[in-house]
Amino acid sequence: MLRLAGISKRYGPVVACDAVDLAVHQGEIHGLLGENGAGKSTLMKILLGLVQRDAGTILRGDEPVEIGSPQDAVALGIGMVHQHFSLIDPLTVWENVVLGDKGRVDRSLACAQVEEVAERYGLPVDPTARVDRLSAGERQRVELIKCLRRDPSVLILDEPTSVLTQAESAELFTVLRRVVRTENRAVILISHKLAEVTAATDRVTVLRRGRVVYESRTADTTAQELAKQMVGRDVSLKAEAAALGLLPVAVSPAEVTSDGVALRLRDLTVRYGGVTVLDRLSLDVGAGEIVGLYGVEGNGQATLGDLLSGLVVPDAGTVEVGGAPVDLTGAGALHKAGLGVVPEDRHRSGVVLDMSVAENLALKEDLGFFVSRRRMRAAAQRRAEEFNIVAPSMDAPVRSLSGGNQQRVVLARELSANPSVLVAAQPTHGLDVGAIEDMYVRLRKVAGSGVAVLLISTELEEVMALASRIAVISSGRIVGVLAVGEATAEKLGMLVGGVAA
Amino acid sequence: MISDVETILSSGVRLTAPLAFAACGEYLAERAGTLNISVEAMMLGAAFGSIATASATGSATTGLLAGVLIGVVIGWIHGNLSHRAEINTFVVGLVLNALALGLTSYLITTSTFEGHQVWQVSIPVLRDIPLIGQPFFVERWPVYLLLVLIPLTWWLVERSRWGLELRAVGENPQAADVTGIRVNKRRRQALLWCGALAGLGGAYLAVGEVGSFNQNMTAGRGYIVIAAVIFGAWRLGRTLLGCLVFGLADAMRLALPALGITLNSQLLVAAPYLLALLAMLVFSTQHREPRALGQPFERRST
Amino acid sequence: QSNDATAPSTPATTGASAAADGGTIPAGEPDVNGDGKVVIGVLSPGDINDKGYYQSFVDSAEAFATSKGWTVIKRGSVPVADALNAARALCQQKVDLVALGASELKDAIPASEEPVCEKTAWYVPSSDNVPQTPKIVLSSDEPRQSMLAAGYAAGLLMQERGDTKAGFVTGPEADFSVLAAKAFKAGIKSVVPNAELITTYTGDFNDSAKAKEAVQAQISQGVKLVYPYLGGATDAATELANTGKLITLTPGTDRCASTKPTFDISVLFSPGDYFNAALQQFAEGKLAMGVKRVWQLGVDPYPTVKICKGTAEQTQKLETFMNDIGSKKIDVTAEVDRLGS
Amino acid sequence: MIARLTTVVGWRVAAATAAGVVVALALSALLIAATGGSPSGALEALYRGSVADQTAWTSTLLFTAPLLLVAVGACVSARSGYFNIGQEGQVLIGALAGAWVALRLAVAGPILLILTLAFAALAAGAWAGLSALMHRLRGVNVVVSTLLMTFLAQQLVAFAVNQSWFLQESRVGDAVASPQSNQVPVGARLTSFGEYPNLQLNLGLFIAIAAAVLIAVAMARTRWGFRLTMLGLNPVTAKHAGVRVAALGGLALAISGAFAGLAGAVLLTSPVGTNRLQPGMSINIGWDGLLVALVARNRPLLAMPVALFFGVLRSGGGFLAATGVPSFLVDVVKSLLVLAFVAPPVVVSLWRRRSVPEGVPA
Ligand SMILES: Nc1ncnc2c1ncn2[C@@H]1O[C@H](COP(=O)(O)OP(=O)(O)OP(=O)(O)O)[C@@H](O)[C@H]1O
Ligand SMILES: Nc1ncnc2c1ncn2[C@@H]1O[C@H](COP(=O)(O)OP(=O)(O)OP(=O)(O)O)[C@@H](O)[C@H]1O
Ligand SMILES: [Mg+2]
Ligand SMILES: [Mg+2]
Repeated sequence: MLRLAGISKRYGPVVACDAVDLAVHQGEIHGLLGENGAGKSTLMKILLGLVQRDAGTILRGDEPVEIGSPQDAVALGIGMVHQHFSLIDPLTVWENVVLGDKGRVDRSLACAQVEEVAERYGLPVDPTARVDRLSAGERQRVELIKCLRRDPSVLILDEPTSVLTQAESAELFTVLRRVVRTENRAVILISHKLAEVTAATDRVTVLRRGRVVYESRTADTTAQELAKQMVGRDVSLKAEAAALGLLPVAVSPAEVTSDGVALRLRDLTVRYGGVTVLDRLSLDVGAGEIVGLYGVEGNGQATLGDLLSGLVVPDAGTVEVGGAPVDLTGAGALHKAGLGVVPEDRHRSGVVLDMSVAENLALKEDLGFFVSRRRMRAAAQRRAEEFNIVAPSMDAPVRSLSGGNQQRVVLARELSANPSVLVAAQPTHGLDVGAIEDMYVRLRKVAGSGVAVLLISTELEEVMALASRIAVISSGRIVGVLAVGEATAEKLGMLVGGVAA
Repeated sequence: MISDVETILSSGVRLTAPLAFAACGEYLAERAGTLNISVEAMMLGAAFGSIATASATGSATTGLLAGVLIGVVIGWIHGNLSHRAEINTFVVGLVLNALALGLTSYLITTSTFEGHQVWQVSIPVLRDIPLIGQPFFVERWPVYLLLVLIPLTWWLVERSRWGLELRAVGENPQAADVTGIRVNKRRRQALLWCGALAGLGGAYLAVGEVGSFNQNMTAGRGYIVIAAVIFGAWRLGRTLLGCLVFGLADAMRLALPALGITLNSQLLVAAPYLLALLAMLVFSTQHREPRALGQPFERRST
Repeated sequence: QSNDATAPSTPATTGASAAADGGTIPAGEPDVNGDGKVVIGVLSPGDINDKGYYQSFVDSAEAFATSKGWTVIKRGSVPVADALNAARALCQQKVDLVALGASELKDAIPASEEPVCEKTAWYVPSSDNVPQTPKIVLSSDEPRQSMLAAGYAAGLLMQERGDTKAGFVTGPEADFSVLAAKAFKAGIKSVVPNAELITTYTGDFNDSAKAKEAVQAQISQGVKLVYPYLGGATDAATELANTGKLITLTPGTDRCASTKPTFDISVLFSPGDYFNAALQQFAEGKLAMGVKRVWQLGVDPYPTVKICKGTAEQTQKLETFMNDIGSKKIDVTAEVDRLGS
Repeated sequence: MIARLTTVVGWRVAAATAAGVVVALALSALLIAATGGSPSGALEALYRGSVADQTAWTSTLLFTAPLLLVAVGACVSARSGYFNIGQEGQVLIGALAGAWVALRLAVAGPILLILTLAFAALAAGAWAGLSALMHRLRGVNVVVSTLLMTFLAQQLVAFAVNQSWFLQESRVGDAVASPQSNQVPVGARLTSFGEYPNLQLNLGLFIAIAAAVLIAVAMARTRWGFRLTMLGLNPVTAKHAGVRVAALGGLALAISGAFAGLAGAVLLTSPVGTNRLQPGMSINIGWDGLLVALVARNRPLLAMPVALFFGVLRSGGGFLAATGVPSFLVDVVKSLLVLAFVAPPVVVSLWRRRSVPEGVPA
């Protein structure tokens, strides 16, 4: 058993964890819920020895322990599957798996262990493959294998399903069940998705602003209650249901004011080396319409997003905005043509973390030869008000903003150019409920004002809640387009799996 | 004809040896993500230190060891400045190179040192093999350390746990960090190894090859070593091949007049750098370069 | 001893007196600036610890100055581009005589006209085209003469041993080194007509490792004599030549007494020897500015060539050869062109 | 609160820097004393040679100009993320191109000077641009290629001054020609104001200061500077925002090369050198200029005092050498001082991160 008592951690003025108590028992899956910035990751990093706490005790059984480094954590039987940054691309699977061990490296032993663990948990993977050749799902398996091989008594998973298909997620939870039930380990599952948490966990703890605000057996609570505890107020499960990862209660699709096609993609093809990432992809989005592009990660969405952000030039195919073809080799051509993008990875291509809020809002603007800081700041102030951007000041670096506010900065910038088309790629990734709600409202409003919206998403609930038509992408091509009325989870699932509707 | 080839080969081996030592070190440091330009300082400092020590103790071997130690000290300083205090590694490298050149030149003008040279090994029977006998079996003994150090370096990088961690650190320091590897510590350790080997290379040049020290004795060999690692596309074998090519090219340049051929000397001096650039242009598609090469690591919030 | 000075028509500077053979002698020499002490400032473009050419210049200044109780400020490895500033800085140190170690530093000469250097005498070696000015004494020799004679001496030893192959190892391939090689070759050939000279340019006077490899390559080619016409790399290269029992020559200084390495022929054309003579005049208050002193092989004590352990006959032959050069019986330029290429 | 914190940090950095300088000087003094010299004499010589009188200032400012030019260029490339460390070679290329124009073009006075400077900047800019091109076409690491090309540049200049058809000085009679060019004509030299030994200000200094101010304003106030900063901080976002990444980065590299080339032309045409192209004429101005930029944290205005300080060390060092202390000592002192200036801010922040709450956003 692992118990945290009175753990506190401050980052300067920010209290990331405020006297947190948490008890995890063997043989249970413990859900850890909380909005962005609630302190979940910080807490786990403390458990893992990556961050040192300011106060509190960690007890293993009844013994207080010190965790000064990840090695200490491993020694105490704590293992973690990180969402980001934990596999090293050019290394092989087995090398990644043994990374962080001690003692000499034994390749055949390591391979055997990988195969053994893979076998035991049903996570097939080739131990000698290089990691950069693997799909997202396979990588996730490697992460799990890496963790499980160390035979941890406590296994922490930080948002493990965001990159998985539903089938893969289901598979993962089966594995976790086995881990908990038959091997008597403890699992901490961090998630935003209420559906997942209610379905998969035994106990659940909700953090809000660094404090534990709710703790219960999962069986004794409801999604509704958990949502309320996370957000701190009542949420109607109607409008925000999707945000919480529950299937929507039928929402009437926005009226399609189909006065012409605003965005027309034709035969877009992108190849990397021999791999065809986008395969003659064609899609139309009408003005005032939200089209959802749904599919499992790794099927070309990221490339399409990059293409529409001007980061990738297709090998073939055209993009038309408002009926006129756009020369995709020209820098910023899509932007000039009236296409706004909320990119999938905002830190990579959405904002410049070390530039100020005002500067980030002006990134795409034609500033004239001389840049007036004063005017830039004033403009930023107006937008911040309009889009509810909470920032210490317009001169604060975007790095200091919360994820939701960073995303608002991106959206504000893209919308202030009055685009005729808005591409939103995974616009709610990593956002908390409040921010998601806000994003949904804004996207609907944008569409309502006549802008064509292309919503690229891996969240079934999200596309079903927002889009009027849903196009399904698989292996880089559109395999079907359904009106939201005809779309069901089953149909979409089949399409995603490559089965024609 | 045979003897001409033999001459060039044997000269090439001697000119390659200091490069090869240092290249093993530089290769390892670069695999860990440090583009270490202070390798010149390590070689020069060690060359001076080895002669100064040999002169003081009367033993060339002690001098050689002192050279290694000086290389390690420079590696330690570099490591602490760039992978602890996080000062830009190129600045540190440039400053250390200037410091080593200044300090050794200063000290050589303010004191006098006696020359010393380590002994030569001449392996009976083998030395009589035509063509390769003289070049490979009649050498100053430290050359034979390469027989151990090259495989050892390879083993360290490719097979040892430490090397696995080094590679992880050179490719993706963030990931290595969350896995519990102390990124900057590994990089500092890699620099120590680099210092030891570059030091050995420099010391070999002084107490092995030449037997004395003169101002700026290494004359840019450290940069040649960097070129060799680049030429070798961050593979040990090809890096050493690069050293050999550069060493042999120099040997040819020095031997060709004796054979009645002259070539433009500036072009020949520039050749290693030109070859390294060409290698990068030609092989760039393979992208063998450690992905975090030259980038500092700092644990930071997203 | 002839003093082949060209007398320029320069007006005497205030406070300076006209010398008998033209030029002007700075007032108060040797304490030109009249501060009660004599300070000699030496600038050298090379490594002043090279145990050779550059060092000899500094060493002779030091030896002489010590004997007179003067001070010497020496600065080696002066970048050519820095020459002017270096000279000004010296003047500010209140030196009485600025001496340039080699003509590479000729760009320092304009400082002699500047107020900061007003009260200084200037000594400039000039083996090439340094223009004469009223404020400096030029001291020049003809490198071809020394190299021709060095070749001749080398030829004598080769003849004795029946060798025909010789080597010349030097640094960068520049005009002066090419010319030196050519004259050296001509000298050898005037004794051993079928001799062959292999010239290797290592690119660097001071890179010992490369110099050694060059010598090694020459040894393998059957060279029996090697001339390490080098700087800091001289000793390393010569030591290697010694192990092969090759005939060796010195680049500029008398090192017949040296035991490690050993030399068979000392070629003396070091600026230090000329400087020594000038210092002697300076001490006597007779060193005139605005004149050019040309040092003649076979006429003046320097430059000269010495066979360290030569037979009387060899010494005699060499002596005659040098005297013939001195008396212009041998036309050096023609000889070099005839035999050198 | 924040303001108070920064002043505390500022004080600590200042104190640490002062301590660093003291340590650097103490080490240097120790070295001098250990080798039988006089530390106080050396310090006095440094002072006298650099700022004690007008002559000293003249020589200090002569060195400052090219150092500042190189540093200003280095600021631009460092900002853009296309990190250039090949300035030493670019200085030489600039001098080579400048010498060629000055010695080969038969045009009158000021035009010749302008052409010399322009051509030097252009050639060195193109030289640095090659690194950008290699990066663009084949993904060649810019740091590596700029470093390697330095050595190519050195050989190129050595080649030029050894070929009589190219730039070697003309032969007088049958005297030997040295590996250097002729002196550039007076018309191609930068004017100086004031007479030696009084304060003499060379036009080069004004060019350098103008460049620093121009670049500072351009970086802080223009669209170009805004985009440059964006590019350096996040090239992907910059591309998304419509910046032509390769072009802007390539331009930054070329600009940085051009300033280094201009510095080379200043070395060639101002009295700091001998007005000749010589293989060693860059006298480490390129390396030092890069250090100036780094000490100045890539801010062109801050680079002015730092370049001045480096100029002081250079001219003081020359003077020191004239007192008989080998000038190599100055390189030692300079290296130690650079560390003393570069290290403290990082060390202080490191120390703060360890002791006070972790990870306060800077
Ligand atoms: N290294 C750091 N420096 C400064 N502040 C930090 C740091 N790491 C986290 N924080 C702050 O601490 C708070 C808690 O962050 P934490 O990452 O633990 O949240 P989280 O619950 O994991 O959120 P998410 O759902 O976005 O992953 C946030 O306000 C965050 O901005
Ligand atoms: N630069 C590349 N070189 C080789 N293959 C690539 C490259 N980029 C993407 N791929 C491959 O193309 C396929 C689709 O890539 P894409 O990035 O468009 O998918 P995605 O849906 O965004 O997935 P993810 O973000 O998880 O990579 C994947 O199999 C991926 O491995
Ligand atoms: Mg988190
Ligand atoms: Mg006096």
